Order: sequence, then C-alpha cells, then structure tokens
Amino acid sequence: MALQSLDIARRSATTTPAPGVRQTTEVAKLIDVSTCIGCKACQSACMEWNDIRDEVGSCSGVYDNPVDLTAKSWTVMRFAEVEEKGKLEWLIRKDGCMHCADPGCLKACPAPGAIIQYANGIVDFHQENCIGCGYCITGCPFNIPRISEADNKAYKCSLCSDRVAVGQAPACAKACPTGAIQFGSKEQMKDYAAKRVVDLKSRGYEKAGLYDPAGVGGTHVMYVLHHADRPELYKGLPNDPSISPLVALWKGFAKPLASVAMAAVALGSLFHYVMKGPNEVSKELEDELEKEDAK
Amino acid sequence: MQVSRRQFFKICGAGMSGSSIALMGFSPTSALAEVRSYKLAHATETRNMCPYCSVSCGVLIYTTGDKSKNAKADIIHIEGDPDNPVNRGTLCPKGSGLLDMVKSPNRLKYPEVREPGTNEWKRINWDDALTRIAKHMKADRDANFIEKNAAGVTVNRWNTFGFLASSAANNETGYISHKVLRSLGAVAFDTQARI
Amino acid sequence: MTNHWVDIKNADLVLIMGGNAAEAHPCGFKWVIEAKKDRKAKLVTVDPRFTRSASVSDFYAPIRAGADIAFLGGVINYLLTNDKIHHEYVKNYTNAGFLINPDYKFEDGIFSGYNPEKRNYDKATWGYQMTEADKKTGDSWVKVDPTLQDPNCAFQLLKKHYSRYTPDLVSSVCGTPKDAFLKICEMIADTAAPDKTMTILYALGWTQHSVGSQNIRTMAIIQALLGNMGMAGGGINALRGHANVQGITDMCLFGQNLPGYIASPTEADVDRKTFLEKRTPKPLRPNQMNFPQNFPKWFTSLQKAWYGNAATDKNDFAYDWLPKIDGAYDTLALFEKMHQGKMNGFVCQGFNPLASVSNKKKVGDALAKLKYLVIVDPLVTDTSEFWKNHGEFNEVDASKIATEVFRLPADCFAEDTGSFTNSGRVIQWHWKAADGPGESKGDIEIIATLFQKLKAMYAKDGGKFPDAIMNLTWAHRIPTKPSSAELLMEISGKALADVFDPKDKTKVIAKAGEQLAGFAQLRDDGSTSCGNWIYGGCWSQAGNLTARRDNADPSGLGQTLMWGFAWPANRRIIYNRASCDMAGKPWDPKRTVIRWTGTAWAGNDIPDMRPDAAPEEGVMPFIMTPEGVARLFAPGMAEGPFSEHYEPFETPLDKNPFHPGNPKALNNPAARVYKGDMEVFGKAKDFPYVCTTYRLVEHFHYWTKHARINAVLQPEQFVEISEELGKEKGIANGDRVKVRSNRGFIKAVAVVTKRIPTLMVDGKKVHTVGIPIHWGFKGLTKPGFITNTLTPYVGDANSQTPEFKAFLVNIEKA
Amino acid sequence: MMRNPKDLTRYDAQERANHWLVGICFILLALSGLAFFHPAFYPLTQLFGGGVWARILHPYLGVLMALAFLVMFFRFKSLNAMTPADKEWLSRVGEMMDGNDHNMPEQGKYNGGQKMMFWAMALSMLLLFVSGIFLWRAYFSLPVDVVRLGAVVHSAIAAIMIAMIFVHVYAALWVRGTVRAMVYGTVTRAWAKQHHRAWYRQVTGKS
Repeated sequence: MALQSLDIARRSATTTPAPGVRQTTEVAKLIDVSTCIGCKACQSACMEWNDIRDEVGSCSGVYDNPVDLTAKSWTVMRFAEVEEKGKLEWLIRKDGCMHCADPGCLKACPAPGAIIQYANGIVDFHQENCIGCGYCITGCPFNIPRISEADNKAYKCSLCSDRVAVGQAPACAKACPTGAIQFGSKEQMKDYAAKRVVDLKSRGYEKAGLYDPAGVGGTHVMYVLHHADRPELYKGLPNDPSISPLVALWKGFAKPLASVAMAAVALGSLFHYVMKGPNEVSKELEDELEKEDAK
Repeated sequence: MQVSRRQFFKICGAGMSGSSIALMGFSPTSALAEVRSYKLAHATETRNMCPYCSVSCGVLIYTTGDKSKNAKADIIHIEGDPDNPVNRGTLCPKGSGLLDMVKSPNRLKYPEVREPGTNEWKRINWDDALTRIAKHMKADRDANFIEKNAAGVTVNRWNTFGFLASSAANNETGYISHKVLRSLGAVAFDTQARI
Repeated sequence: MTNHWVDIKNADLVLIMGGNAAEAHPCGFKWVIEAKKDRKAKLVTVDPRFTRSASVSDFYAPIRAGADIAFLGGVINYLLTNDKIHHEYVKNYTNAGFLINPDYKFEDGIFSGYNPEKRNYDKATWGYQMTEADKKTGDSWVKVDPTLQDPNCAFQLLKKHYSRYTPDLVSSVCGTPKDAFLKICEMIADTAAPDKTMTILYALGWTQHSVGSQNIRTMAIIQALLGNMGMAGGGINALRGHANVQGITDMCLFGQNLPGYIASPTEADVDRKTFLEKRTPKPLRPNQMNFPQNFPKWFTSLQKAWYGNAATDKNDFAYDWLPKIDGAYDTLALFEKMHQGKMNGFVCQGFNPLASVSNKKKVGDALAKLKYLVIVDPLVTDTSEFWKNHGEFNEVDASKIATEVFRLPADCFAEDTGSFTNSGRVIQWHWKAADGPGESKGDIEIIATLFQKLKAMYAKDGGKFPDAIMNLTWAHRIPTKPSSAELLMEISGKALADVFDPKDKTKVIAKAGEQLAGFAQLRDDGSTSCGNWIYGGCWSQAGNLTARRDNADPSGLGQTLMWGFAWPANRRIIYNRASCDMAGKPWDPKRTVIRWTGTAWAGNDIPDMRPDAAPEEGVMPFIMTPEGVARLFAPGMAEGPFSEHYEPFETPLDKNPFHPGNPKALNNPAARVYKGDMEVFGKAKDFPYVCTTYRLVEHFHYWTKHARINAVLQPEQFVEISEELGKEKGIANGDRVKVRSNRGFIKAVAVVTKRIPTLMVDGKKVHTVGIPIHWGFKGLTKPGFITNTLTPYVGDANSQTPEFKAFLVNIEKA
Repeated sequence: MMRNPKDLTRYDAQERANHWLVGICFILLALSGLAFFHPAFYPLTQLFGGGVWARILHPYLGVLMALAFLVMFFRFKSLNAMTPADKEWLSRVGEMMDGNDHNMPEQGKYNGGQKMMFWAMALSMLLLFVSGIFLWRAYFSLPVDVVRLGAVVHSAIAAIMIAMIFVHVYAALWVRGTVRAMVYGTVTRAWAKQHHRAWYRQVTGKS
C-alpha cells in the first residue's frame, strides 16, 4: 500500500527509486491558445481553489494582472499585441508550471521530498519539506517557481494534485469558459491537439502546432499555438527549452563525481598513512638537540 | 519505472557515496508525499446559480457541516455545476471568484441609518428601520396620492416615490415587489434592464 | 435571445457586433468556440476596439462608435443589390409584399409626420393599405403584392431606403476600411442559403445609443432577409446583463408595463373596456394566429392573482385599483423628476444608480433632494454613500445633504431559494446554501415586512385609497416571509374554478385549485389567476418545472427540453415555425427544430405554432404579430419604420454625412432630451475624441470591486487610447491621465494600445478613448472615479437606454 | 601553554583563534553545504536544526568565514610569497610523500606545498564568496543564468576546497607534532629543524 494518493515517480534529493511497479495513466493539461480569450477565469479559479489571494496591485498599462507569477499567483495570463503585415493579433498565453517530464526544479532541489513527480506526470511542491533555498528556480527552464516572502517556501502550480488525486480536473481546466484548457490523459490531449492543429491550418495558420518540448522530456502542460514556429511571440515562451547545461552539470555529473573525489582524497590520505606511516621528527635530530641542551 | 543506462549509473554512483554515509548512521529520511487533502470531502453541496451575467451559470456551493443543528453552514468553495447545459461546469473569472463576493468584507451586516446632515452611519434594528421607512412612505403617499386627474379620470397614482428594482434578485422578488408597488399606486419604478 | 446559449453552436457564421461576448459572457461564448471547432463556423467581430472577442475571431473590422446603422444599412444594401436573400422566406414570412400607405415619405433624413417642437412623429402615414371592410364579418386585410414589385410594397421601399448606403459612404461614416466591410458583407450574404445560418450576438454596444433600438431593428431586417429567424443557429440574440435581468424584465418592473409585458393603463384608458380594446389587436391577414388576441385572458388572470375574490366582473376586475400612468417613468425620467425636486422617497433594491446612471453629478444632486432614500443591498454601494465626501472621487458636503438614508443588508444568491431566468429565457431554480452574514434578510422578506407594516398602518389609521393595499392577495403561510415556491406558483397560474375545454364545454381541463398547465388555459372570466402569463405552466400540477435537472439532449442541437422551463411554454427557439418551408419541411433537415409530420407540428422543440395548423392553412410563423409575418417595415418604432443613421448626440462630425444639408437629421429626431441636458452636450472643437464605455471580463459592474479575487485580477481604473493618440498627446503607457467631458472629469492610468484603432471618418482622423466602468469610491480595488461622471443624459427614443457608448471627451496627462 | 620552555612559538594566540574561527566556519559550512550538494549528506542538516536552519545559517557562516579568512590572509600573505626553494621543493614533492624528506630542500616557515595551499585557499575563498552571493536569494536577486553559473562554481570550488582541507588536515596529522602548533602555539625545536630548517635557524639563530 502506498502512503500517498498518487503514485510517485521521482522525489527530489532522493537517490533510490520510488515504488514503481504500478502503472498509472499520464495526465496532461492542454492550453489551446487559439481559443483562449484571456479572461483569467483560470487565475480566479486557481486562487479560489488553492486558497491563495495575491495583493491588489496596480495597472501598469497592460491587462496583465498580477504582472508576474508570485508565491500567491500560480498562473497568470500574458498578453502580447503582435502586429505583422498590418494584421493585429492579441496573443494571450496562460503561463504557469509546465510539469516537465524531466523537471529542472526537481533535479536541482536539495531537500528530500520537497519536490515530487507523481507517476501521472504532476510535479508538485511540498512546502513542509521545502527549505527555501530557491534551487528550483535555478533549475527551472520556464522561470516558474517563486519563493514566498511570508514563509520562504517555494510555490507553484500543483496541477491541483489534490483534485486530480480524487479524479477531478484541475480548477483552471474545469473553469475555463471557452474550453481553451482541456485536461485528460496525455494521449487524449495529444489527439485533441492534433485536431485543433488541423482546424487552425484550415483557417490559414500554416505553422500551427503543439508545444510539447522534447528538451525537457515533454511536458504535462502543453500548448496549441497558432505560430508554433515562433513560441517567443507569446510573451517569451522559450523556443526549445531544456534544463540548462550548467544545472545539468551541477546536479548531474558533478554530484557523484565530486562526492567520489572527496571520498578518494580522504581514503587516499588514510591509505597513505597506513602505507607510509607517520612523518615523525627523526630520532637523530631529537637526540642532537637533547645533546645540545645537555651542554 | 524504466531506468535508462544513464540513470543507472547515476543511481549507482550516488548510492555508493550515499551508502558510506549511511554506515555512519545517516540515512535520508523517507519523505512523505501526500497531496493536499481534498477540502470538499465532507462538505455539503448545494445547487445554485451565478448571480452575475445572464448566462446564469449553474454553480455548486460547498458549505461546511452537514446541516446538523449545531454546525453552522459556512460557504467554503463555489465551482461550476457540470450538469448545467449552458456552462457545463465552467465559470468565468467573476463566477470563479464568487466566494469572495459572498464573503466580501464589504457585505452589509446590520441595518443602518444616516440621519440628515450627519456624516456617519448609525446601526439600528430591523423593526425600527422598517417602521421608520413605512412611516415616511405613508406620510408621503397620503400627502401626494392622486386619485383623479384634472379630467376626472380615476388614476390612483403615487408618483413622488420611486423604486429601482434589482436585476439580480429572484423572479419571485421581482414579482412581489411589482405587486406591492402597484398596490400602493407607485408608477415611478424601473430596473437595471436598460442601463 | 430568440434562441438560446447552447444553440449558438449550431451557427455557420457568428457575428459579434454591438457587444463583446467573450468578455461579457465568457461561458456563453463557449458555444461560439464550439461552433468554430465542430461546425467549422466563422466568427466575425465588428467593434471600435480590438476586443477579446476579436482576438479569437476569423475576421475583425473596426467601426466608429455610434455608426452601426450605417454599417448594417450597408449590409442590407449589399444583400439587396447582389440579390443575396432567402427569397421564399422573404416572400412568405415577412411583410415584404405588404403595401404601405402611399403618403408615407422619407425626405432628407426625416420621415413623414415629424413634429420638431415635440420631437416626435405622428405615425398616421406609416400604416398598411387595407382592403375595404367585409360587410358581413367586418374583416379588413392588408393589401399584398406577392410579386414584391409594387413601388409601395415594403420590399421596394426597403430597397429604395437603403440604396443610399453605398460601400463608399458606409466606409466613410464608419471608418471601416471598404474592403473589410465588403468582406463581411460577403460572409453574411453566404448565409442567405436556406441551409446556412448566421447568429448575431449583441448587447449594450447596440442598446446604449440614442438609436439603440434601431440598431437592433436593422439587424432584424438582415436576419429576416437571410431567413435566419426561427432557425437553429440563427436568431437575434441579445446577450443580457444580470443573471436575472431577463426575469426581472419579464416581471416588468417598469412603470409602463405590468408583468408579462402587459402595457400599463394610461390616463387615456379610462375603463377596462377601453384598455382591453386598445391592446387586443385584430388580425391583419386571414387565418393568422394573432396571439395577442388573448390579451384579455392574460390581464384578467393577473388581476385575479393580485386581487383574488375582490376582483370581480362587478368592479371591472379591480381595474381602477391599478395606477394609470401619465408619462415616462424610465430611469432617466425618474432622476430628471428627482432632480426637479418632484420626488420625496426612493428605494434602491440591488441597484447602484450613482455609478450606473449617466451624468453622476446630476444623479448625486438629485439624490440629495430626496427626503428619504432606502438602500437594500448585500454590498456597500457607492449610492448608499452619495452624501459622503470621498475626496475628488465624490466631492460633496454631507452637512448640506438632508436626505435620510437607510441601508438594509440583503441576502445574496447563495443565501436564498428561488428562480432566475437566463438570457435564453430558461427559468432555473436554485437552492439556499447558507445564511447571510450578520442580520441580513432576503429581499422578499424585506419587501413583505415593509408591506405588512404599511398595511397595518392603513388598517389602523386609514389613509389615502387603502383598497388596493387591503385587498392585495397575500396567501402566504408566513405573511412577512412569503416563500419563493408560493410566489412562483402564483406567477405560474392556477384554476380558481373548474376550467373547461373550449372545444368540449363538458370536459374539465383543470379543476378548481389546481395549477394550470400553461397560458393556453387562462380565461378572461375570472376563473383563472396567473401572475405572469408568459411564465404560465412553469409550476404545473407536475410540480416545479424550473427545478428540472434532466439535461438530456437527444437531438444533439442543445435543446435540453427537460432542463428547467423556458418561457413561453418551454419553447427554446422562438418563431421556430420559420425553420421550415411553406410545406412544413425544415430548410435544413440536419438541424430540424420542428417539422410538419402530416398531422401535427413536432420535433425537437415546442412548436411555435398551433400544433394542428396544417401548412395549407397558411398560418404564418410570427404569431405574436397580427400580420403573422416578420416586419421589414415596422410602424411601431419611435423614429421611423425603417432605421436611419443618425449621429450620436455628441458627435465628432458637424453634420450627418447622409444628410449634410439637414441639421434636424443630425441626431435622432425623436430622442427625448431634457432641458439642461441639451446645454451640456459637448462640441467636437472642445472635446475632439469619441469616447465609449464598456465592461471588462474580470469585473461585473460595480459588484466585483468588492471581491478580493477580482480586485487582484484588475485592480486599478484605466482608459485605453491608440498609440497614435498617445504620441500626439505625449501620453505613454502607464501614465496617469485626466479625461474630461462637458459634465466632469475622471483620472486614471493610460493603457496605450494597438487595440484601439484610429479611424478615417468623413475625411478626418477620429480617435477613440475607451473607458471601462468598474471602479468607484467603495471597494477592495484601488479607489477610482465613477466613469458615468462623463456620460450624457440622453437615451434611445424607444427604450430610453442612455447613450453610454458614444460621446465626446478630451484627454490630457494628469 | 609552554610544555618546554625551549619549544618554539609558531603561532600566537590571535593567529590560532583566527585560524580556528575560519576552521570551525569551514567545517560547519562544509557540513551544511554538503547537505545541499548531495542527498546522501542531507541528514547533516539535522546538526543545524533541520534543512531550513541549515539554509538560513550557511550564508551567514560563509560571510563570517570570508571575513575571518580575509584577516588571516593579510596576516600570512607575505609569509607565503613563493621562492625558488619552494619551487624546487614542489618539484620533489614525490619524495616527500614517500616519507623520505631528508633530502628535501631547506624550508622557511612554510614549505612550497603549504604556500600553494594558501594561495589556492585564498582563490577558492574568493570564488566561493562571490558565487555564494549569487545564490543568496534572501538578499540578492540576479539573472537566472548568473545564479546557475554561481551554483556550479560554488559547488565545484567547495568540493575542491573540501578535498584541499582534507589534505591540509591530513598533512597536519601525518607530520607528527604539527597539530600542537595550532593548539598550543608551539612546536618542538626538532620538529622545526626537521621540517622548516630555515625558519628554525631564523628564530633560534643557530645553524
């Protein structure tokens, strides 16, 4: 019997595999940007369900509010006015955790169990175990996690793991008025996306496509984009993101290598001592000095 | 779980250095990873409707307690009603935030009066408030009611009193308000419909 | 809505104009997206701003605020000159062939019968040509030319009237690029095919103009020409405002109507007979249903609902107990009266007029002249503190305001049980979840307790005309707390005596005391009672049908007939007889709403037709008109039987481009303007920019500023201007600006955006300033100015809906 | 404490205190740092009152160590200037390691190896300090790429430094009679004569 309601695939800072014989369906959230009206219902539902209320901000000359993700805003809409060849497009993207198959945050996290990847693909933060170091931010290719100023813990979208665990869709997906956010098995979502891409191509968006970046092993939050060839148009969605090589080095190779190297030095010293013996002051020299003293 | 070759080496490498420490008495504590417990598990569900726009989305209101005598029902969550054929469980940013309207710190809790020329509210009880209002209305009506117009036609009209009716109230509220208003002879009333 | 929310998914083309469905009705807008996804439907948006609706549209065209009739008139002209109309439909189901009075004229922007002093029309010349009355029956019918060739037939007059709306002129008046206009015309014209439909989704963007009703009428002409009325995926769909604005409209909380749109008695209706005769029309064509002929049944049943046994044929069913109105009592008229000091008391039940009525200064001054003001609301409204100084947001001196203000806490939706009627006319029941905070009470309890107090005072002390008060029916278990169930049963109607089948006088169809099955069972002899005839049958012997929750949709068209109850008669698409050809075959069999089975009308909806009216009988689909057909030529409108483009009362142009030589035709000639309001209309030389006000998706009117979540989502008041205007005025994104009209000013943050286009109108550049309305001095958002500080005090000539959508302002850096 | 009045003073009290301040800081930093570096070491956070305390304390300890080391650096900087003799010593370090130090060139207060260690430590300290600042989210918010670089540098240098400290400590243990220099402050003359003859001559004036 598992001790949790969702099976675990990976947990941060844990070197042994989680119980993994059960097979659960991978889930995914699909954000069809082409049918998103930027109404922020997802933001509202997210705040309501997760019992988080951000500060009342101010208008900075754009519709983006809150202006960025915070520990209390796990998802925000990003609005971009793009005018090309005289045609205006208002590209609106729901930003938030992508729930990568290969999560940079989890890779970077030093606190065991602070970040969990469930077998269904959800990457969840467990604030009880979080030590507030911010390594997850360093590891994330999408700039998602935020440290709370109140408790110095990292927060981000949980894909409503509490809802998913009991068989419900995440709050944002359920709320989305136009159905721009869909939720289901990853396979279903890919099929649905394929249909949407066909529709978009028939409407003249020849470069429409699915954003499920392979660089992070695919994601469990995917986008249908009208301009899949230029994700950066959508307020800087990274083109071909991956875990930074620096992070890969830091939390990949370097970890065992350095540990072994340090151990080797320690062991080397020990063996040196055993094999060569201590470096004592020579008896002759001591005698010589004793003699001198005796004079 | 599928373990790739790379992962295998990683695990071995880490395991080796880890196990040497483990011998010294350290072992990573097993971190429990239970999801946040489902907050509606024992809440009471009530079917209602969003009071904002005319899509009139179905909503499910969740309250604490099971309606037993001593457990005061408190609204803790509102989400879309998936059965409603129009919204099918979806809600817009206003509907999704309904909880904060219901629980707004700006909800009125007690009858109040602002006396003429003063600069503050005074709390009064319901009976006093409604009695004072009724007295005002009766005095006004008795003074300004028009039974017949200049041509001698019975008009039974009271038009020095006006009423603006809520468009977010129930049909039944609208109906009874209309019924009461006409019985008083009131004609100066309107709704939000054309604003 | 003639159709309903889910039905939008059946459309081939969705036109959003005069509204912004994506922002104002996101959950209803879902069905637009479904139409796009599943039917490959196209979405077209026409708006002064590139809205959220535009962001997911296949095609967007800009338009100057207040130029919709020019645009739509141009569409009519396009359809007629390119012969893109649904001929069968137009010929049979509209008054195209009806001959019009030859004295009807239209000259340089003014129709025949105009009285410039009174600013209204004598409509005598706007009628039909009638046959001589039959000597035996007295019947007189409209003359019809089925070939539509007679120069005096409605169709030819229509053609002539709109021939002036050429693409060039349209483009020049609207500022819409000509190719964009023509492209939209083409897309609309495609739906003239019998099996193609267009739906139009509009809202306050059309109604809140001095020509609001005519905006909609022009669209109605288009939909009639295209044969889109009565069709699944068609219709004229007003996306209404509040959750129950439809229901409250149906309950007719206006001075000039009784519940169920029964026109209130006026001073001219001296007795019941006169009253009924005027309101009970005779059919204008043979064999038509002329449904309003049942008016006496509706009215009598209402009087029985209100006065019960006290209303008898002896006292004219208490006809005189109803007040007779002497003029207009719309919101603008109310505040005008109040401003003149002619009102003593006022109740705002869930209404925040200081924020939501035009010209805040005038409204505030008016409220200060009241003796007593009663606020019944769940929330702290701005109106409730109109007397309190809130700095520059509300500059008043409390010590000088003698109004006694009561503020009563009301329960909100979650705290009471009852029914709401959505925009698609579906009445749905909802249940109470918890008690309200503190001492709050339900609206019904508040009004009932107040009434009981008044009644007791009249019983004890007497007073003016107590009869109607003392005899008002009040059969409630708790007199101070009538239940919603009791009231809905009263609204729906019941038999007071046994009701018999008119075809078989021995057959009882409803026993005394039973709930009636529908308005067809109402009688004018006092044997039935019904609080609102259009809701008839919503609570029948079968129980509360509004509480039904079976969402089965066997047709796949979204016709969930077992969910709630739609008025009238649970019909989901009205005029649905028009979805079939003359022989009763659906124009599009794939979207069968109803059809003639050979013996009866049946299908996926309640037929809007006598069920046994065989097609050969020639009973036409528009049963609520005495003609039986839709009106291309509509004599009932205040400013003309056809629509005409008139400039808003505050216009950037100095002449109406359609009538450059006639200053009388600059603005709506029939619109009512009060003294003092005309004087504060701004001129383009001082206020050069067109301003339009609107709502944002994150907020609902002035409520959600009290909800933390929504305050977070859109915290601070802003105004939107184009990049070009920003450059001209040195205003950068995020700057604070001051916007002035001739009635006041507001200050807000500037949002400088590509989404506000600059338009070329009548040869000159016209800039638009857009202002969302949601802020005020009370709330959890940052305090803001009331946007209606700026708006003009003038309304549409028919409905008196204020002109919030097009007026003039100036803007500068604050 | 002077066991034998003839013992030679190698470090005065201030120097010793300074060294041990740095040393204790380093140990605590290494323990807490390792805890974040590899999960196997995470239980070390318990020494600090848990992960959160370890995360809070580590950077402050780092600053303290940097300051203490800075003082030490200026104290010992001039003593660690490299000389040709050091280079020769270094080139024959293999013999030394073999325990065969009789033929090693004569050394001053510090031998070439110690001097190398000193400079390597100084450089490492600098890098650790700077990269540590990059990672200190409580006070600094830098572009993520800078932070990432900081993380790699910080952990790499820390690992190298820990290894160097192992060597440093081992050398002290291996060369008997050394540890007391940092405990009592004194060494025996024999020790000095054997390992740092030039220094011995300098302080005793004898050949």
